[in-house]
Amino acid sequence: MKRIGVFICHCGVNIKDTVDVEALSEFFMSRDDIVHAEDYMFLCSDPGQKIIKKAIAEHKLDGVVVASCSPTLHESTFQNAIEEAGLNKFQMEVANIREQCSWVHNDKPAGTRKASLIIGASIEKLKLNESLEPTSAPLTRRAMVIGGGIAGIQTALDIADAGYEVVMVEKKPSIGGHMIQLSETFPTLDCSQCILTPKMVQLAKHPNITLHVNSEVKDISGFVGNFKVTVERKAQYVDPDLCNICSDCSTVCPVLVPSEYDEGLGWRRAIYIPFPQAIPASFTLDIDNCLGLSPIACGKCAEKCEANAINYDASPTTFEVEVGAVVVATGYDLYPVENIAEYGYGKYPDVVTSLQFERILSATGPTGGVVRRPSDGAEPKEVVFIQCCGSRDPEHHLSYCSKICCMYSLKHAKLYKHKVHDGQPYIFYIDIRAGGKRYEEFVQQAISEENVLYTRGKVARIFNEGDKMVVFGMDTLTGKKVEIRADMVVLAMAVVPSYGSDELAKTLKAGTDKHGFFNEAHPKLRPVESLQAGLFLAGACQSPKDIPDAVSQASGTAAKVMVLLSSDRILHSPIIATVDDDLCSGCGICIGTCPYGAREMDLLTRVALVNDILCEGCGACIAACPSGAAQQHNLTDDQIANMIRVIALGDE
Amino acid sequence: MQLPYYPGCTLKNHAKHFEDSAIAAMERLDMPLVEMEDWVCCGTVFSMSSDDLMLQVASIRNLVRAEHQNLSELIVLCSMCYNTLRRASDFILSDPENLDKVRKFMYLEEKPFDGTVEILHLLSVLRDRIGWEELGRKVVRPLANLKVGGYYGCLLVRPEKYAIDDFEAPTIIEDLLGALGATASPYPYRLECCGAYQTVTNKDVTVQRTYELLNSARNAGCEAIVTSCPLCAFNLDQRQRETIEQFPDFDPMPVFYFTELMALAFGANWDPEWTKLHFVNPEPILRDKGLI
Amino acid sequence: MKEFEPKIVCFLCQWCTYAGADLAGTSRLKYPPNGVVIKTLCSSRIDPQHILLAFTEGCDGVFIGGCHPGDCHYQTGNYKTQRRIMLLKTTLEQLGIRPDRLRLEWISASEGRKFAETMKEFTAHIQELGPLPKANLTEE
Amino acid sequence: MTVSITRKDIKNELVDKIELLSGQNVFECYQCGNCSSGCPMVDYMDYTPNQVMRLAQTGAIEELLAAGTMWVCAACLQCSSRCPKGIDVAGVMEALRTINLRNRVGVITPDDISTEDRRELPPIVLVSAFRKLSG
Ligand SMILES: Cc1cc2nc3c(=O)[nH]c(=O)nc-3n(C[C@H](O)[C@H](O)[C@H](O)COP(=O)(O)OP(=O)(O)OC[C@H]3O[C@@H](n4cnc5c(N)ncnc54)[C@H](O)[C@@H]3O)c2cc1C
Ligand SMILES: Cc1cc2nc3c(=O)[nH]c(=O)nc-3n(C[C@H](O)[C@H](O)[C@H](O)COP(=O)(O)OP(=O)(O)OC[C@H]3O[C@@H](n4cnc5c(N)ncnc54)[C@H](O)[C@@H]3O)c2cc1C
Ligand code: SF4
Ligand code: SF4
Ligand code: SF4
Ligand code: SF4
Ligand code: SF4
Ligand code: SF4
Ligand code: SF4
Ligand code: SF4
Repeated sequence: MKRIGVFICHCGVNIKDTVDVEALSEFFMSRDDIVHAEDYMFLCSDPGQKIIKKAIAEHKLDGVVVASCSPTLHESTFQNAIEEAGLNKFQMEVANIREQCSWVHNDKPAGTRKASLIIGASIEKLKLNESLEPTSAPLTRRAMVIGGGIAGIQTALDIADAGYEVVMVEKKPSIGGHMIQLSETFPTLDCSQCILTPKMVQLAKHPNITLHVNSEVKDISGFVGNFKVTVERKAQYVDPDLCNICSDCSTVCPVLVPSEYDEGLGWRRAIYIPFPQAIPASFTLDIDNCLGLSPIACGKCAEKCEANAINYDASPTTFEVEVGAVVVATGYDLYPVENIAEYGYGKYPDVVTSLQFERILSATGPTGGVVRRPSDGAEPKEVVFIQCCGSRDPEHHLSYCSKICCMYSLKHAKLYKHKVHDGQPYIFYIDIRAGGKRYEEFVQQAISEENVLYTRGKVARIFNEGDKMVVFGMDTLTGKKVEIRADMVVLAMAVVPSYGSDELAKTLKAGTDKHGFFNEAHPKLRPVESLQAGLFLAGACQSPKDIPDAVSQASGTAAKVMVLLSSDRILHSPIIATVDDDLCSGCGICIGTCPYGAREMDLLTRVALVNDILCEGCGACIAACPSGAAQQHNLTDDQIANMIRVIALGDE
Repeated sequence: MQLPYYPGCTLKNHAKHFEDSAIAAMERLDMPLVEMEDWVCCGTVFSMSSDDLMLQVASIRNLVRAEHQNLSELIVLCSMCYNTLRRASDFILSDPENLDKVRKFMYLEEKPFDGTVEILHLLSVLRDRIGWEELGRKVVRPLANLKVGGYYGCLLVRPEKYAIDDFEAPTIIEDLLGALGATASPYPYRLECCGAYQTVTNKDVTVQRTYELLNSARNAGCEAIVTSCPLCAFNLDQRQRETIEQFPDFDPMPVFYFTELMALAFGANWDPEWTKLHFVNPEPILRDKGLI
Repeated sequence: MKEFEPKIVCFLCQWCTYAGADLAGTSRLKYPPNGVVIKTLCSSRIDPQHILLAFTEGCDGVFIGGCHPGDCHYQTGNYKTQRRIMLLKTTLEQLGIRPDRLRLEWISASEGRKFAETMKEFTAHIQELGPLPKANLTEE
Repeated sequence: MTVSITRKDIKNELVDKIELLSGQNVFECYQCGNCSSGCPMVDYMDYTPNQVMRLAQTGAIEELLAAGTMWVCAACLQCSSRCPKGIDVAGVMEALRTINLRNRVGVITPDDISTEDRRELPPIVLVSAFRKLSG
């Protein structure tokens, strides 16, 4: 049996006034199962701690109950004290007789009775406490970043700058994400490429970063600290080290493909570089559109390439990477615009998406930055921008607000006005969401100085009449229906999780919300971590975000990853679930209960397992276990039952 | 295969040409329409008030009788009948209490309402049972060179749940016209309301609608439009009388029931009686295209 | 005769309600001393068996405090608790124990006042119900 | 014009009646105006459909019952099919009509229709007009 000592604190008069501390120490001293009991003015003080340590030595105590203030205050103080006296820190229990007793009661006899129950229950718990050490596991000090948009780039650079290796996996032929497609960016209107390309180059040159483009994650095993990730890299058919981006190959390639970079407004060849500043700086052969990789079918490009960079025999490769942490930064895509039939996208070439309009505005775009509409190349004099296309429409489309479209629609209107001085931009909106630094000023300036006409109401339908787009809208502020004959219409399409990220989420066993955005561990306090230990999030994959938000989150994510990678081993609280193999029936109920995926079934023995590193100790599985096989270290069913008995017995 | 069909009140008088042409066309497709017995007016519009069961009774009465006649389906020509019958049926079936009340109320009918009759619009039957390609093969008199717009109006496509095609971008009428050999031009206003019963109390509004709608079709290159609703047909065709008076620039346009064009395409001859029921005489254009 | 002093076990999750109870203390709010606390990491640790045990061993009321929906430190622990408690209430009824002897409340770390008020109300309620008759339990 | 709104106006009995008849929650409306921008009759209405929804939220049903909007509505369901919140606005219009008609307000009778019209109008037109406008 444990040799238990009970120490009762007066906390000056804070406890003593309502709890008869002397009587209590006398009472516990008189109990058979207590070796020593005493009370003292301030147990947390140095002399107070000395008293405890001395008693441990003198009475050979191997368990201590400290009846004092809330454990949130001094639990660690007393744990340290008993550790110094040679005990395991789990051989100490704090009985909270201040916040939950003396401070909330006036009646001294009643307070004393309750304090004795609190201490009594703590004693029962302590009796069955095990000595535990934090669990730990070695760790691979390398991180993987999936997705090379601005968020992924920022995360990778920050982690790599801290001295850790980073492996970046990007599914497209170049990094850069959507930001590289943008013209100028709100709220400062600086050129997107001017601020992004230096970072892309930095990433490519960084000694700590390995970049895999045309690649996707296919599988993951292991857990925090030690993941094994399987990556599949598509054949590029061009050796990036040899290719000197002379573009001779694409000039001879007979195949034209709508350019992804230009959102289908321009063309590329089947052998191409997505955009001139692409990283890696290399051409890529798009096998899906190539006429056939042989001189019989075509073979023009290889014939032309003087650098001999083209290799038709290339094949996809699959490889495994070991990493300690994984960051998802797979960004977003736009909601399928065809879903909004009443706006006539696809039917009317001059109804374009917001990203297409970015390309039209961009100096590197299909029109060289001159605003021209797709149908006839004319300069549009009246442009209607429609906000909330697909967003905030739970009935037909998506219920959430896409957060960035208010701002970029205004930016579009502004940039358009800068380029077409006599042009008139109209914006249909329901609400203007401009809650960022300098955002409101950006909005007001555009309304008052550039005469962007904001109209509060949703557009019902777009017709074409001759070469005009007739926009039927509503001005809910005047209560009048408005009709605008525009030369062009720009749809602020909703932001959705990037296509394919649902599959990635399944592979990574990461949680997503009902719209498919990756779930953070806590919306306020753990916004960059996912629920899965070791899996982190950055950028628009978690929710629609603009660049400032994406970058802030990316750096926050990097910091969290660095915290993880900075230690040799990962430590984890030992207050976790356990399984008694003999009792476990293999029913598997615990597995479905665990929010962290910490439960698994040993298929051979049909006994449930607990992953010590993943388990957070919530106890949900234990309460769910029908056979009592699942228990929690230092909070077993027996411990709880014994505590209950103390309370149920009262002062009988 | 015979198709049991529900005509509705107007097909027996003002829209007789709708019925006659449908019968003629479907006979030629070997799917003759067989009129159900003992039908009554469906009420024409679905009542949206939750507590007004009385206004559903007319529709339900038809369905009970169809059930009693062992019909598992009813083919409807008129958009309004289609909409009203289907919604009434669903509305009553969706709530056991309503069902119970309606059954009690109709105790004189020979069987209680079970809701087993499927209500289908002829257009969807053409699409789903025959198919456009097959239909095209049956055409003996292609409507070549006829540029015609489909007019959907409201009730073929709204509410979404009862729409016979995509409620924002339907193609079913254009597909039919295409199969018949005509050139179908979708025009912007093809889903816009004609003003419906407002034609009684707000005649000028419907005249304005007719002007806008037909101009929209005209601007898209249509020489005529087709509809599947006698109310639309009234507003768009008969109301052209007032439209011409009020808008000197207005260029009248014939309005067909889709079945009239079907009948022609499948080889039936134009019945001069039909012409009498049109306000804008359709014969010149039909003659012009060599169809009569 | 001495007034009936109910015996109440309070299971509090350490992140929300336990902290809320501490706040009631630091704010010096007063409530009856009948409830004694057992701290768990999450309310989802509480096994219905424990609650039944509390009643069979002689408690007159059981209180469970957890984080508000959506605030659970462990994502969904409190939803699990809610479901279990709802089920248990029907079982209690079958056992002849009034389900209102068991109470579940969401009390956050900032709701010291709510904790104190809840304790007052619940204690008074149990006082009104009187001691849990042992006879009911032996039938089981 | 200033209107005074008190808590008694919000969700008053008439609002409840509208919600019951139409099966719609008027507070779902977030005033996007889509119902109005697609409404073919909006030019002839004194309150636009979104204003109808708004007035219902403020409890001003009396005002709506006295207004002409519901009589102009053609029940074309365009508003209902487009509403991003899935509100059956046409159903709300019908509820307003219903309340009025049950109070014998706005009811049309055969005498309101000229003999000429009565002869000329097809049954479908007359029946629907009477169904919608006489209860
Ligand atoms: C029209 C428009 C205008 C905008 N204008 C502005 C502006 O002016 N200012 C501003 O601050 N913000 C603007 N934004 C928002 C800005 O684009 C985003 O904030 C930013 O791009 C988010 O970066 P990201 O890295 O999170 O995502 P992304 O840019 O989408 O990058 C994600 C990357 O991950 C890759 N990826 C996706 N799935 C996988 C996978 N399974 N495996 C590997 N790789 C994958 C993608 O290929 C891509 O490279 C605008 C957005 C739009 C639509
Ligand atoms: C009415 C209201 C309601 C809100 N509700 C919500 C909500 O529901 N959800 C939500 O997410 N957010 C909410 N917020 C926002 C939330 O309060 C802030 O996001 C959050 O507090 C910001 O934290 P902070 O640490 O940046 O700043 P603060 O909370 O302001 O902390 C700054 C600290 O720095 C100290 N300090 C200041 N100057 C000095 C100095 N010179 N030297 C040393 N110390 C200094 C201050 O004393 C203070 O302790 C709300 C805000 C308000 C005003
Ligand atoms: S020709 Fe060869 S070196 Fe030049 S861009 Fe093409 S692949 Fe690269
Ligand atoms: S082989 Fe393919 S990529 Fe090369 S030139 Fe021919 S089509 Fe283009
Ligand atoms: S950010 Fe603005 S435009 Fe985009 S969904 Fe939200 S409110 Fe609509
Ligand atoms: S100032 Fe505050 S309340 Fe007003 S719009 Fe901005 S964030 Fe909203
Ligand atoms: S205690 Fe919680 S986290 Fe641990 S295995 Fe059980 S359910 Fe999972
Ligand atoms: S719930 Fe209990 S018995 Fe069932 S598998 Fe898990 S540990 Fe074993
Ligand atoms: S469309 Fe719906 S949400 Fe929008 S204003 Fe009309 S009723 Fe309200
Ligand atoms: S149903 Fe009435 S309110 Fe709605 S769009 Fe049609 S006419 Fe307008």
